[in-house]
Amino acid sequence: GEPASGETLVIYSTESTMPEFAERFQSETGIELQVVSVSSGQSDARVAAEKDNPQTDVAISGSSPADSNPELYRAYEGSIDVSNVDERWIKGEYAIPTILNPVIFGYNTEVLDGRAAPSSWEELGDEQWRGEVSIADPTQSGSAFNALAAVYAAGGWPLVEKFAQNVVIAQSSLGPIQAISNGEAAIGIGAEASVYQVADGEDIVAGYPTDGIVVNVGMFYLVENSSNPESADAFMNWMLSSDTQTWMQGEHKGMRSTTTDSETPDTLQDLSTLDLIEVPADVLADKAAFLDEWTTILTSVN
Amino acid sequence: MQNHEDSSVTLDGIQIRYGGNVAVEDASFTIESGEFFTLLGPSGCGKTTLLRTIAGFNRQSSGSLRIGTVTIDDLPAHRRDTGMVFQNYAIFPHLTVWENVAYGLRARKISKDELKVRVDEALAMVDLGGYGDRMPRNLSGGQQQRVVIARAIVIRPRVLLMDEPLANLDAKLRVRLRNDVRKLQQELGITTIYVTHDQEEALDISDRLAVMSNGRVLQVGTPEEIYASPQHMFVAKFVGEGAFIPAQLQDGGTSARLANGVAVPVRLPEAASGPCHIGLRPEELRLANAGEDSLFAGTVVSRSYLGPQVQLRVDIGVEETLLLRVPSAECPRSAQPGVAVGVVLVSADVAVFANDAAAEREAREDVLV
Amino acid sequence: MQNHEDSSVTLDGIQIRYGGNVAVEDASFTIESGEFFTLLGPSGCGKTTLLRTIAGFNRQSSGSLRIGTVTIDDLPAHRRDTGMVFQNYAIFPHLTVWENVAYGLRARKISKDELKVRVDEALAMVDLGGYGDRMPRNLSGGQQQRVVIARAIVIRPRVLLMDEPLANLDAKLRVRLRNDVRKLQQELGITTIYVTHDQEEALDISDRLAVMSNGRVLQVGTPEEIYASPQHMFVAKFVGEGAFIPAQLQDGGTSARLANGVAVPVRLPEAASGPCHIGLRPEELRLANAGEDSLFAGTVVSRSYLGPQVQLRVDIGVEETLLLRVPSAECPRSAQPGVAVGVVLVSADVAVFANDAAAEREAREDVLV
Amino acid sequence: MMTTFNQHKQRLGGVLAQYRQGFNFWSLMPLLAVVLFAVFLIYPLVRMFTESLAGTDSDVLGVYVELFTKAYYFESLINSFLISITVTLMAGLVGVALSYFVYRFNVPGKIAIRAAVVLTLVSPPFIGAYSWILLFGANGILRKALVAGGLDFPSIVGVPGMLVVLTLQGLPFVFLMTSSALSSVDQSVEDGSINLGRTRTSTFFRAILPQLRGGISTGMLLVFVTAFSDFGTPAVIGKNVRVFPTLVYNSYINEAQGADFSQAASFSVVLLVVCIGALLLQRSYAKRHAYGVSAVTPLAPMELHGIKRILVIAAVYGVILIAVLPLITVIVTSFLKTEFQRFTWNFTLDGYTTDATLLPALGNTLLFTTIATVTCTLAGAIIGYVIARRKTRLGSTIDLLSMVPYAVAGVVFGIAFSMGFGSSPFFLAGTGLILVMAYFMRRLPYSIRSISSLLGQLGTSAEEASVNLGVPPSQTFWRITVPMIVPAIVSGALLTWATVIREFNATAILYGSSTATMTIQVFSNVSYGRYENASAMGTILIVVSLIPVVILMKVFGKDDKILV
Ligand SMILES: Nc1ncnc2c1ncn2[C@@H]1O[C@H](COP(=O)(O)OP(=O)(O)OP(=O)(O)O)[C@@H](O)[C@H]1O
Ligand SMILES: Nc1ncnc2c1ncn2[C@@H]1O[C@H](COP(=O)(O)OP(=O)(O)OP(=O)(O)O)[C@@H](O)[C@H]1O
Ligand SMILES: [Mg+2]
Ligand SMILES: [Mg+2]
Repeated sequence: GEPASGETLVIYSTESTMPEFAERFQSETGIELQVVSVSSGQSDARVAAEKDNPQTDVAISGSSPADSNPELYRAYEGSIDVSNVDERWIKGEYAIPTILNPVIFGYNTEVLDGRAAPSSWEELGDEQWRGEVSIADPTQSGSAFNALAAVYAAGGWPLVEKFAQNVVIAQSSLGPIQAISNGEAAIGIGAEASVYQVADGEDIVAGYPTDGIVVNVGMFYLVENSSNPESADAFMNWMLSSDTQTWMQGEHKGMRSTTTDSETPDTLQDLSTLDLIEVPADVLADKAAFLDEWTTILTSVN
Repeated sequence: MQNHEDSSVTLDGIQIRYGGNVAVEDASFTIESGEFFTLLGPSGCGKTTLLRTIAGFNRQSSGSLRIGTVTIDDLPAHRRDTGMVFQNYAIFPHLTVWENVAYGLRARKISKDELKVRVDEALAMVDLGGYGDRMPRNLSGGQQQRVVIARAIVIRPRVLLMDEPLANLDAKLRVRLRNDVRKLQQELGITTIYVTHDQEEALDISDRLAVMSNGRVLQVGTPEEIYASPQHMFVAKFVGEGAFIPAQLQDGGTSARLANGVAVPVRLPEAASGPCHIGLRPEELRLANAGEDSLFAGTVVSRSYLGPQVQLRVDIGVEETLLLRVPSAECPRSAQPGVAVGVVLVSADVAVFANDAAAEREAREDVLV
Repeated sequence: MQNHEDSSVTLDGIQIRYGGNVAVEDASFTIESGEFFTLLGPSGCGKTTLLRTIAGFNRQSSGSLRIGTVTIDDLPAHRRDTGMVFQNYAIFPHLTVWENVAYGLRARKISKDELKVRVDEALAMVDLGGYGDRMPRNLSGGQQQRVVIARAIVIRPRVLLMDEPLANLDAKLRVRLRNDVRKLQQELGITTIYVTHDQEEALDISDRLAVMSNGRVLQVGTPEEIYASPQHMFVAKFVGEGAFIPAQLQDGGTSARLANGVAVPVRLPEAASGPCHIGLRPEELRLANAGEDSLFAGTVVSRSYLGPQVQLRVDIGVEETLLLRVPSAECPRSAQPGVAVGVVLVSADVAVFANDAAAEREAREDVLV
Repeated sequence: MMTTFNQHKQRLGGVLAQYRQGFNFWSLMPLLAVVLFAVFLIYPLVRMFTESLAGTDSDVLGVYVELFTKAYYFESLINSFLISITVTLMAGLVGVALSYFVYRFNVPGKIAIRAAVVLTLVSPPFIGAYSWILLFGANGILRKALVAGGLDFPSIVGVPGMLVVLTLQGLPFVFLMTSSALSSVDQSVEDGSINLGRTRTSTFFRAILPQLRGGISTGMLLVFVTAFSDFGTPAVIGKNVRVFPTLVYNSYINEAQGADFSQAASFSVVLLVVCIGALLLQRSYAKRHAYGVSAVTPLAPMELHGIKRILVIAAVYGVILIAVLPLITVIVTSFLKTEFQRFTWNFTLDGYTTDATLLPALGNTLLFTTIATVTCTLAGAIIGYVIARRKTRLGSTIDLLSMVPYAVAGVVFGIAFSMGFGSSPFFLAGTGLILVMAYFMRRLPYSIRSISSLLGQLGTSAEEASVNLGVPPSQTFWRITVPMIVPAIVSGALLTWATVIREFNATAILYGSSTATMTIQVFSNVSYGRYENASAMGTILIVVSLIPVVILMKVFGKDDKILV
């Protein structure tokens, strides 16, 4: 059937701003969007656990869940219009690239207390930051994983080892940002948008590493056998529309569009000026082994 | 309402077990309609167990129970029409005194007016006329006990069962309440089975009593029969005081020789011989006057003043000391510990008990905790 | 270790209050070194309060306490060196029998060897030699009570305080244990203050006793003095049995006239007149033989069998019935309720008590709950 | 011949009578109780266990081996042990002291103190965690004040914070258990000890405290289990310390694992084994120190004077203040505006108005909590009654089963229920039903035990008296038994209500799109830095949990015992 106003759509979302999208979506289409705030891992776990009786229509995840469990998701081909999406971000037939989030770091100038702010991953390996770099658990958080991958790309295992000596592992993706916000850490690693949620430009400042930035692509997935496939499609098309993407970039500093036809405000450094890199191929080849090595290093250094 | 014509209670070979243990063994006797019958015995002898079985809370493992001519073995507890007074605090803590008493009547179909009349009447009987509105926690122990009695009698049960109803009260109050209970029972003419371990109370209050030990009913009889003609040494010891001395029957069972050589005349229905015990109650003995001939010669070992009487223990060179009670006015000042005295046997002959080793052992254990 | 030479206890004008209520009023007496002294009185009269004050758990509101010649008013409880036997539950449930007894000694600096000797000795004294390893929950009530006694005496206190130590035990056991307690106290020669509401126990066991009512000490004396020469009707009533009958003094106080017109000779130290009560104890009365002259003529109202004696109540047309105790062997079968009998006064004169309205009321309330 | 025939007839009659009495509501109950436990407890746990063995690894025990060989995992297990044991000891120490002081001394405002203790039981621990960050974190208001005053006070974030929060969370368990143990100590024991020459202090340690061991150890067991299994608190205030429950939770939601839950299940089994081990230890300890005594005269309150009194009051109110400080913080900050995820000193009601999830979450919380409380209370009363009164062969089985949930951590409950009921054949994932079921099973043992132990204390004589007066057993139950246990039922229900309302660990795993509860939303608000919303919702949570307490106080008068 057609998407109907009055229907209720469910999304497992990792985006803290999703409730505002939901509000906007409902006012424009009359379809209610229920947001369940979860992490990528939770989202994957739930979709898997609910496979016989899906509870959600759309899921956001940063961990490519359809690679290992394609049967849980529905290919978007044919139902979603991705013609305006920049080719660079398209990865397979399940993941719908919707939001871009470069993984950077923020720092608290008060805590820096006069010390020069770091400008690269390389510098984060410097001894002076011992115990002052907050990062989420790379085994749990997509952005932390991407940051770690960037560190690895910048300096290989030797740099990872030095980096490991400096970090404090926070217990959630937003933990590092909150840690710099409340002064618990000097430097916090996280997605650009989350850094800008606390960065007031005075005490808290966003920093862009010059030796490689991995972009978190906010991948949306359609869940197989969900109750409202039509509304889900409508929602995704709405999300990718230039209107929505323009509004998103204007409203939420740091949330960047994957599309080519939306307006980007000039308050942010242009994406093209950033030194974007891909997650190194050897990391992608065996993610588990990479993380294993990381946890081994981490346990050995503290 | 009930058939009060025949509310006798008959126990026929009742045995009661708890798991593997026999708590009551082969109890057979009949309590007459309107009789005040007491179960007397030391702690743990099975009194409560027997009473609870009659009330229907335990089931006998064998034997049969009748009220009147009707067998009640299969009648559930709430239809046995027995009123039970529990030893302890079976008062309903959440109901007023009045409601406690009315409780049993409400389960019966009775008009409001009659209910009120009967509850008030029952409260008046136990002297609690003005206490209807009180909560039980605001009553003294004696008052609580009376509420429980009123609650049991107000339903006019065929049989009233009372389990040591006065055990937790102080001595003066106990005596007063036992007279009240007895008077009430006589007024109502209700068959009553009363449990106690207080021998004086049992003798005072009962028409007949059964003395129990270790689950067995040793003797059933009137207070006089039990006190004056005990069939077992245990009964004699438990129901009264005195000295129980090992002896040897001689002369075809007409006298018994003690360890000190003294021969005492005994009453025995038929000729017998061998070892035995004789029982000497205090009232069978008195101090010899100066120069008077006496059966026993001994030494006072203790003297204690009990008010109307002075109690003396006299060592006559056997296992046990003789126990004497001398009216205080007549007791010579000279009879002090260490002084030699003569003791006269007042009665013509004394009670004698066969030596039953097993019974002995049990009896001793029972009495001496 | 302690100065046992003078362990007398002196109470000097002791008053004890709970908030606004006076629980003990102006208690002044001395308990001699080594004496067995009993506080006797009905429930709530202040016995426990007084004992606890001596032990140091309450503080008197006025007056002073001495042990020997030393004033102990400001000595905290744990340094008073009194051993207390509590009525109930004061056993330490988490310690073995042996550890219960050792508990007080461990607080003192004593060698391991001496500790062991003294604890074993104390356990032996109370016949619990083999019970050291048991937990209290595995003991009978009587055994628990003996543990508590052993625990108190093992520290060799200067004064032993016992608060109704036998109240919850059954009659037979109570008698046996009270003899044990008395023997132990005499062996140790320890000053002992004993609380009870059982008059027979008090008379039996004490060197001297104090009878209390409503916080006041009415009379202090030997058992004989208390029983035979009570100074207050309350004491007479509480300590013994009998009939207390309103009468009118006449002939300058040599006799008293009852409501039925009979005049009874009374003993009174000095001339007096006016309304009074006379007290007639059972042992002052006997049934008249056939044809014998008797002071009272009356009707039997109740007869009950108490074993050695038969108890009769005889209505002689006054407020109270006379109480008679007739040796069972001598009691005529004919003396049944409803039968007319004569009652002879055995003693030459009888006790007489002034009418003190207030005292009367209190006394009645106390005795009749 | 005749007699044997009669005996046969009698025996047969007896059997028939028992059979006739045997098949009714009450004899069905034990069976039903066992079924209840089998379905809602044993089945999900067993399913979780089988799942743990059904890993994709060739070696089925691989995950278990990995846990003990890989330092990354093993260290978190050790960390959790160290933290939980420290917390258990601290809560034990503070809880016993607090409880004894309040019970024994003339401390003013005892009702308020008890209410405060219950209140701390009500608020989810991570609310406390983030309040502590606000107060004593690197930027904390109070810490900054102290630092400004020249006191170098380290940030509380990290291990100290976890210890404080978990200790405060465990405090009420020890407090309540100790209070009830104290009420069965007789005054004469203390007098006896003093009379034998012991000082008051020596008396406390040698005569009173030993008798409290059973109760205290029960309280400490509960502290240990919650501390060992809480992942909300470390998530908020943990910082760099890996603890085992976080590992369990993360392994469940691990991105790298895909739909393979064998690791989560294995870790849960380990968590379960540790907690059951603690339970068994505690049981055998408590059994050895159960004295079956009850107080005839309970310990009398003691009047302290002067400096001693001031010190005791200061200690008690100091602890209480620390315990409620997070709650006060939550309430105050709920009216403060946040900018860039930091509180400012500007008043606002935004916290209450800008969160669209507030009303649905409130509705869910009230609905689930009410249903769980009512069913749990009813079933608990009935099963408790059956255990205490109807001696059935299943009694000991039920008794044993009802013990298990004490040791099943919230996370484990969540994972087991999700595996047992989430997918086929039940398809309850994310529904309100699965939440209510989990709440029900978690709290049931508490209800059962409070009723069965009360009935054990009361004895059967009142009920027998009623039957004896001609009232059949079924009516006796309603007219005598129920009224006597109503106070216990009510205060049990209160505790169930309060603890279900704050449930987080199981809920986090089981909730779905339309069944998020207040605690979930508070947590998500805290995680996303929407602090004003978090505080506002926390405030509402506190108020809602208090409502029944207030009603009860009104109905039952100011008897402070109702809170225990
Ligand atoms: N529920 C029970 N289970 C097992 N044994 C029991 C039970 N109740 C009583 N007994 C045992 O049965 C025996 C008789 O007990 P019962 O209660 O009838 O004694 P009693 O004569 O009433 O004693 P008391 O004077 O102390 O009340 C005792 O040995 C007792 O231990
Ligand atoms: N803690 C207390 N607070 C207030 N009043 C008390 C307290 N203890 C006892 N009383 C009152 O003081 C009076 C004396 O009590 P006490 O316990 O000394 O009596 P008793 O003679 O020992 O009685 P019993 O034989 O019942 O033990 C009673 O009226 C009692 O109600
Ligand atoms: Mg009994
Ligand atoms: Mg007392």
